[in-house]
Amino acid sequence: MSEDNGPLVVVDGEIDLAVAPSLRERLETLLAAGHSTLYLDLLDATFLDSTALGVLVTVREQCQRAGGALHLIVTEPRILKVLEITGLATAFPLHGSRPDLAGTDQGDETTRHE
Amino acid sequence: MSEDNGPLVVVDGEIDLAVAPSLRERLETLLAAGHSTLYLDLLDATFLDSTALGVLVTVREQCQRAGGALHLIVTEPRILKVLEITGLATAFPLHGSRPDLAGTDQGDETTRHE
Amino acid sequence: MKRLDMSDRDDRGGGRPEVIALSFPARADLVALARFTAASVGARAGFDVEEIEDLRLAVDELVVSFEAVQAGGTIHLRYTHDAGTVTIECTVEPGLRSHPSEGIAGGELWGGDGELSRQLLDALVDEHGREQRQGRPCVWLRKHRANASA
Amino acid sequence: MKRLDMSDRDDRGGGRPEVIALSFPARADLVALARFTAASVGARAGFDVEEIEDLRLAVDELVVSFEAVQAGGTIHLRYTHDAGTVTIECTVEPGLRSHPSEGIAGGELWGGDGELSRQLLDALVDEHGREQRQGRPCVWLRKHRANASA
Ligand SMILES: Nc1ncnc2c1ncn2[C@@H]1O[C@H](COP(=O)(O)OP(=O)(O)O)[C@@H](O)[C@H]1O
Ligand SMILES: Nc1ncnc2c1ncn2[C@@H]1O[C@H](COP(=O)(O)OP(=O)(O)O)[C@@H](O)[C@H]1O
Repeated sequence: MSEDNGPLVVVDGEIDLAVAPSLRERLETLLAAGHSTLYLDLLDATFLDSTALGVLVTVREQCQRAGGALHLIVTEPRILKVLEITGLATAFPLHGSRPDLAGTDQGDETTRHE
Repeated sequence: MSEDNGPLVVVDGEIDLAVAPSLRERLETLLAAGHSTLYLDLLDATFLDSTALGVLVTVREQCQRAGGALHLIVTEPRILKVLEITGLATAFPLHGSRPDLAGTDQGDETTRHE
Repeated sequence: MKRLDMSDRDDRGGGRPEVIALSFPARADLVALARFTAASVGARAGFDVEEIEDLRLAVDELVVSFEAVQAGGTIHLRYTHDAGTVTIECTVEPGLRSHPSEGIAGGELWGGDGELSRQLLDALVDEHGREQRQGRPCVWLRKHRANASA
Repeated sequence: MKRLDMSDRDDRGGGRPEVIALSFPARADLVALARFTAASVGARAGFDVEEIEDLRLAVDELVVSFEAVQAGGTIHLRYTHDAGTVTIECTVEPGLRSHPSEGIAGGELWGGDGELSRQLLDALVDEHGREQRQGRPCVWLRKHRANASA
């Protein structure tokens, strides 16, 4: 499997303590299925706290150990601010828009988290 | 002045105790300026409580005493429900969309309440 | 108008009722806190969207029923839910009326709205009432989920 | 880490500080209440939109800092604002852990987030700390409006 392609997970709204566990579960399910590179679409996320950030850091390490990466798609200034404050803005590959879905297996795996 | 035409007032969001006084002031300023018929656009209002309803009832009486009417432009089911519960759904001329602004003085008076 | 029966509250459904308490100065722009909290409690109690909207309006009506008298005071709200039933009690602690124009009171504006408020509460909740609680006025409501197990 | 100085609170600016109090069971889906209330208090204190967002995130960090230990307990928040300064104190009343899986705690999920939380609080507020208050842990923060008069 190419290291640049991987399934896309979409989350929206406020990513906090109530949502972080299911986000983690969702991402780890994809890791367990053999994916080492994951794309997380935060374009419609409005809030992200340290518990959500903790999930991203943990999953990022798992992706890297498997030879892949956790990509974040994010434009919301509040979320970018959280990444910058914690020194994590350079720890993830960041994208300003969704990658082209053609030619990857993202179409099947795309699921809305709500 | 025609009884069917009149200035349009637009309110949005939650019309509650915090907003009702300024709504009343706004409507009564137009009455004091000689208008007897007023249009209130509630299309972007999401909530209306008894304090706001009290304003509508009071202003409606003033309009009627001056020979005019208070028209409500409303489609939000929650606001229609409040009007129905209180028996006021038939007390106001109700409209599902804004009246045609051409040929009235509404253009000038239209002001967004926020 | 019924009296609030506290006796059967704690063991209905055999669970622990969840209690959320909120106090705030009686100011118009803080009433939204009461509504937001009602929505959260309604969601926890399994209310559907329409029932949550009913509860948001109903608690607003509880709080504004105190407006004229209690500017400068503190509003205390206690939200309980258990087995699909939400109970909300609202009491007021009188304060010094140092800034009457800033409080929840709107003077003559609010005269005569009690009847509208009562009609709304009658329609939106299953029970509501007003009573004295330790010398202070208390208004309360109770609403059951349509598909409540109790 | 500084200690919370209560002494100068009540007379700063010569006004009456406004106090808002909120208590809720330590459950993940109720943390939004703490954020909404922070936004209301920030608005009352004259914070701008960015400052309000900072405050919302900061109070979230206060509350989640109690997660692992206190599932089944009750979170108590006290919001005060006076002359453009907001103070938020968060204490926890331990509860019987009858439903550990339902509480705010997420077990090992949350391990190691304390450092992220501390970095965020350092950046978002002017002062924050953790201390014992009548035998219970208390975390607090204080944030001034950029154009505060105090
Ligand atoms: N936005 C969301 N998307 C997906 N799952 C969610 C979301 N919010 C909550 N959940 C899941 O719903 C379940 C219950 O959430 P929780 O906040 O713990 O409520 P409770 O305390 O009532 O159990 C949890 O397993 C959580 O992962
Ligand atoms: N949405 C709104 N649109 C216009 N005016 C508003 C709105 N909300 C509040 N106001 C006005 O702002 C003023 C202050 O509101 P209020 O809720 O009484 O706050 P405070 O208690 O701080 O004075 C009031 O005169 C009110 O009419």
